[in-house]
Parts: sequence; C-alpha cells; structure tokens
Amino acid sequence: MAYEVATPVFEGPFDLLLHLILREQVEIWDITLSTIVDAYLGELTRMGALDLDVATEFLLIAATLVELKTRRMLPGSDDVDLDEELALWEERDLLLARLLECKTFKDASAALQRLSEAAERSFPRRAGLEDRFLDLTPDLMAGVTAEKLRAAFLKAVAPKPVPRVDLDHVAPIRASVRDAIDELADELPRAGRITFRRLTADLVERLAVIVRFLAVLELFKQGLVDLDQGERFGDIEIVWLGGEHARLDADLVDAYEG
Amino acid sequence: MASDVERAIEAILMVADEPIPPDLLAQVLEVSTVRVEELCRELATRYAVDDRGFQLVRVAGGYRYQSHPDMAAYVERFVLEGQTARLSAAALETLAIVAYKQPVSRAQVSAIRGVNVDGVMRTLQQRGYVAEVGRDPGPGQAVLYGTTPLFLEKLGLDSTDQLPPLGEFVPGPEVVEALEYGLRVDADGEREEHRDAGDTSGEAPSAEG
Amino acid sequence: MASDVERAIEAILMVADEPIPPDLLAQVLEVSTVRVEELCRELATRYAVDDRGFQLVRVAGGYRYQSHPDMAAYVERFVLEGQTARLSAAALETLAIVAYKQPVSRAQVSAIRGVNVDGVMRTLQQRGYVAEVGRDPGPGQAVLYGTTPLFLEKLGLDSTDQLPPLGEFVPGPEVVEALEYGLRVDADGEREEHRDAGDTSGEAPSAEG
Repeated sequence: MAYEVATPVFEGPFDLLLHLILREQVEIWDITLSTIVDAYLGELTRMGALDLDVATEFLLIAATLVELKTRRMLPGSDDVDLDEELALWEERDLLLARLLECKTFKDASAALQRLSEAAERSFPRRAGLEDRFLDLTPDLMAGVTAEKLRAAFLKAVAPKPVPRVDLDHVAPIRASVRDAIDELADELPRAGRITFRRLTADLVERLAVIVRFLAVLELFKQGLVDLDQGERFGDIEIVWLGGEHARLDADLVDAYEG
Repeated sequence: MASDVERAIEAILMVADEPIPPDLLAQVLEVSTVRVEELCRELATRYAVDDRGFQLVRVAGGYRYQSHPDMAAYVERFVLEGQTARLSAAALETLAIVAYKQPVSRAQVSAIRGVNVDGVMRTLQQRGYVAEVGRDPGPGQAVLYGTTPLFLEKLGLDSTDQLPPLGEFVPGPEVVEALEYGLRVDADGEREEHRDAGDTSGEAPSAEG
Repeated sequence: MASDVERAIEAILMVADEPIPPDLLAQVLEVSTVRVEELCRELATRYAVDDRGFQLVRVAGGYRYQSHPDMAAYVERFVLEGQTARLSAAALETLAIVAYKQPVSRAQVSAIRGVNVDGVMRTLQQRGYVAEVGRDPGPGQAVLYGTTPLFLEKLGLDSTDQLPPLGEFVPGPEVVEALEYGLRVDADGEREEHRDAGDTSGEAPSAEG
C-alpha cells in the first residue's frame, strides 16, 4: 500500500518541500542544508514500513536539493563546467515547475473537499420503484452470461491493496546531519587532518556517507574545517581548524535554529 | 412557514427507502408520536391540495412518499422505456460474489467489494436473483444469501456447479490474509472505509469458494 | 393548478434511484427537453418557496430529489448505511488531478503527485469515483482514467464543466517567488549564507575564490 498517511506526516517529497519553503515561518534563506536533509531523513524514518517507491522519490528530491544547496555553499570556482551549470538550472526549473503543479492541485483538492462537504449535507432519494411497478421492469439479467459473471467475480476479488512487503528486518536509517556533525566535532580535533575517504571508510550505508559529507560541508561553512581537493573527484582532505577544545555545539545549534 | 419538525419529517421520509414508523420519527425529532401523526396528516393534505404528483401515505405501520396513483401510466412508461439499463457493474459484481461464495452474508460480500452492498443486495433480492438461504450458525446469526432458480434460468444453467471455474486467478489464502492484514493496519482513510466490514468475524473467503 | 407533465415529473423522480436525465423525462412525457428543464426549475423554486424539507436538484446530468441541507442533522441518523467514508487527503488530491486532467494515465498522475498512486487510484476506482475511460493511442497504450457520474454526485455538480476553473488555484507570484528563492542556485544566496560565518573569515575561502 502506498505511503499515504495524512498530516502531520507528509504524503510525498513535494508535499514536504512545499511545507519547508512555504508553510514554515522560517526565513527561507536561513534554512540550512542540514535542516532540509534532516527533514527528508526524518520522513524516511517515520515511514515505519518503508515504501520503496516513495522512499526513492524522497531521496531523488533530496539529492537534487543537496546539489542545489552544495552549489550555493561551496565557493564558486572559475572552472565551473558550463554544461553542468546549465543542467543544474534545468533541474531546478523542473523541480520548480513540479512544485507549482503540485501546489495547484493541492489547492484544487481543498476546493473539491469544500464542494463535497456541502453536497454531503443533502442525501439523495434512492427509494427506487414501488412494489406495484416491480413486475414491469425488464429483465435486468438480459445479456449477462456465465462468463461475464465469472469476470465480474474475478474483478471483485482482485487484490485491492497491494500486500505489504515486510521490511521489518531492514534496519531503519538513523542518520541525521546534526548527529554526524557532533561525531565529527568529536573525531576531527583528534585526527587533525584526514581524508574524506578514510573518514567514511567504516560506513556501509551510502546514505550515511552522504550525511557525513553534508556534515563536513556544514563544518566548512562554519569555518571549523578547511577542505582541499587535489583534483576533480579526487579525495578530499579535511583539516580541522577549530582548535583543540572548540566545543562548537552552541554555534551549531544557533545555526540550525536560524 | 413550515416548522422545523415538519421539514425534518419531509427530509427523513424523502431519503428513507422504507416506511418509517411514527414513533421512530417522534423519538428522533423529540416530539410526541401524536404530534408526528398530526404533522404527517397535515403534510399529506398539503400535497393533495397543491396537486403534487406524489403522496405521503401511511403503509405497513409507517409513513412514506410514493408516486401518485394518477400518474401510474407515466411511471410505467418510464419503467419500460427508461430503464433499459442492465445490471449495474456494482450489482453484477455483487451477484457474482453471491453466486460463487454462497451461502454468504451481506457483511462478507461487503468485505470483498470494499463497499456497503445493502442497497444492491436489496435490488437483487427484489428481482428474485438472490434470496435468503439460511443463517450463520456462529454468534452473529447473520442472514446468509444464495442465488435462486430464476438466476440459474437466466444464465441457462442447471445448477451453480456449472458456473465457469475460476481457475488460478483467485488469490490464494496467503494473499487474502495479506489483504486483510493490509485492511487492518492501513492508513486512516482506508481503515475508515473498511470499518463496517471489520465487525464480521470469519469473513476471510475460503479460496475454494 | 399543476400540469400533468409537472406532476408526472414529480411521480417519476419519486421512484427513481439515480439522477434522471432531462431527455429521458422528455422522451417518456413526450415534451421537449427544454420544457422538462423549465418545469424542473419551476418545481425546484416552488419547493424552496414553500420551505419544504427536500429539494429538487440537477446533479450528474440529471434531476433528483434530496433532503434539504438544513436538515442534515436529522437525516444522518436514518442513513447510517450507504454513507460514504471521507476521502483521505491523498485520495482527494489524486481525484483532483484526475478530474482536471482527464483522460489521464496513472503514470501522469504519479508524476504530478511525486508519489506512486496505484493504491489510491485503486481505492478511488473501487469507490466508483474514477473509472477507466480509454487507452492512450500512443505506444504504451496506457489505461486512461476519468471521473464518473458518482463523483459528480458526490460534489453536487451537474458536469465537470462546473468544476471551479483550475486557473483559480495556480499559485500567485508571491508563492512562485518564494519557491524560486528557496531553490535558487545563484551566488546571491552565497553571500547570505556566509555572512554568519564572517567571524572565521580568515579560513573560509571567499565566495569569489
């Protein structure tokens, strides 16, 4: 069965994004990357029984957002690939168009709901024919064959909701950017200098790697680490700048609530 | 100016599909039965004076609207000309379930179709295609339905054994079980929908029907 | 003094169990459809003026009697059965897309909602609000869906033309702007973003870098 529980849980990735951008009384330019990603991860976690299709959609949108966001956070560089830049714009426009469409139908459905509520206050007369006319009615079973009856039965018993796939054995994803930052803030001062590959060597889940990457970006934004990448797609070296006892929790919390 | 009680009587009788006893009306409207009967008589008179094409009559211990006898010729023509409609898809599905699952309770049919089937079942009974055939021995003592000889006659069959076999398309017990599990734990909206089907225990249709 | 045709309309609608199209009434009563529509409007007005507890309405392409909305509280107790469960928000949104985009394939609906809609569409079909209306002539031959007369009845509309125009719901410029801003890729945002990191400017590479 599709994941379709109503509020306060979100029905889909668009729903959540619309909520984040439009309904939260948050100044949108202050939404941090981690807020967005955490919101998406939170939704994924909340989908107790994971619907893979929905989860995939969530991840896809989250990935696009992360791309947009990282593009904004990282310093611009002169050798930006123009094609890539254009592709990103296209992706953004596509996402924007889909969000607008989604919002349109959301509002339309609210109007339908109001119509239906008004209509529901009246009940139709469905008494049907009085007994004295019943004998007149033509043979209602004219044209019904045994085969048609069989087809109707099969249609009636066709499984309606899709049997749920049991995913209880799959460990729920419990990664949040915020937790990752806390971990890194603990780990990095000791390491001093480490490559991203080594930092994530023990992580099995790809999602966990992504989360850690986002945490690194967040620390970079905070000025607590420096990043160095020798070549495109090469390993990233992370250098801790925060000093030995930089307990940055307060700073970070501020940043999140912003 | 019509009183609220009078208007409520009109509204209730308009949507009722069988005669409503005056004491039931009295109870719902919180007035005396005598008052209900008085108001119903007044309404009936009003419709007669206004020369309406319908009447409010007292039959079978209750009140109901019906077409005016003067108009019977038009109603007959409507029935003959208009109702060219065959069995609706809903009615056909319901009939098929009764045919293949009989004896079966109304709640079981509801559970399979996922919607309330009371109206459709009544129509099928009225047409003589479906009839009560017994009672569930279980606690609820639900009425059980089956198809009639008329039904077989219409299909040109000697017995229900001659219904075409269902083949392998019938979901096995594990699917049915998963389905019922799904109905139980589903999202709010779904649960609502199937709630009235939920109170019938043992609704799991056996695979062999 | 009510005309015979008028009375016949009342009588026929009283025994109908679904909205009756005016041309069917016209055919049975041997008058023009225009005349039928005129008379039905007159009857509806008459009931309203007389303050009756019921109404004659045009819905889903036909005429029917229904209880007056004012009387909902009383009537509800009599129609426990057949009451339709509320649609979930997901179902409503899906229904709205089908209503405005019909004929539309399931994949198209999914694309708009951003989630798989197979389950919801099945529910809507089961409840009779949505039905298959054809197939895409294109290569995939996808099944196309549309809304049903029952959907119109549920909304109290005569036809889909009466749906509020979709244009009314297109987000205004301020929403578009907010969304555009939320999804911006350009350097504008960078300045904002890095402002609060200013105290560590020594390390943070400058935006122009």
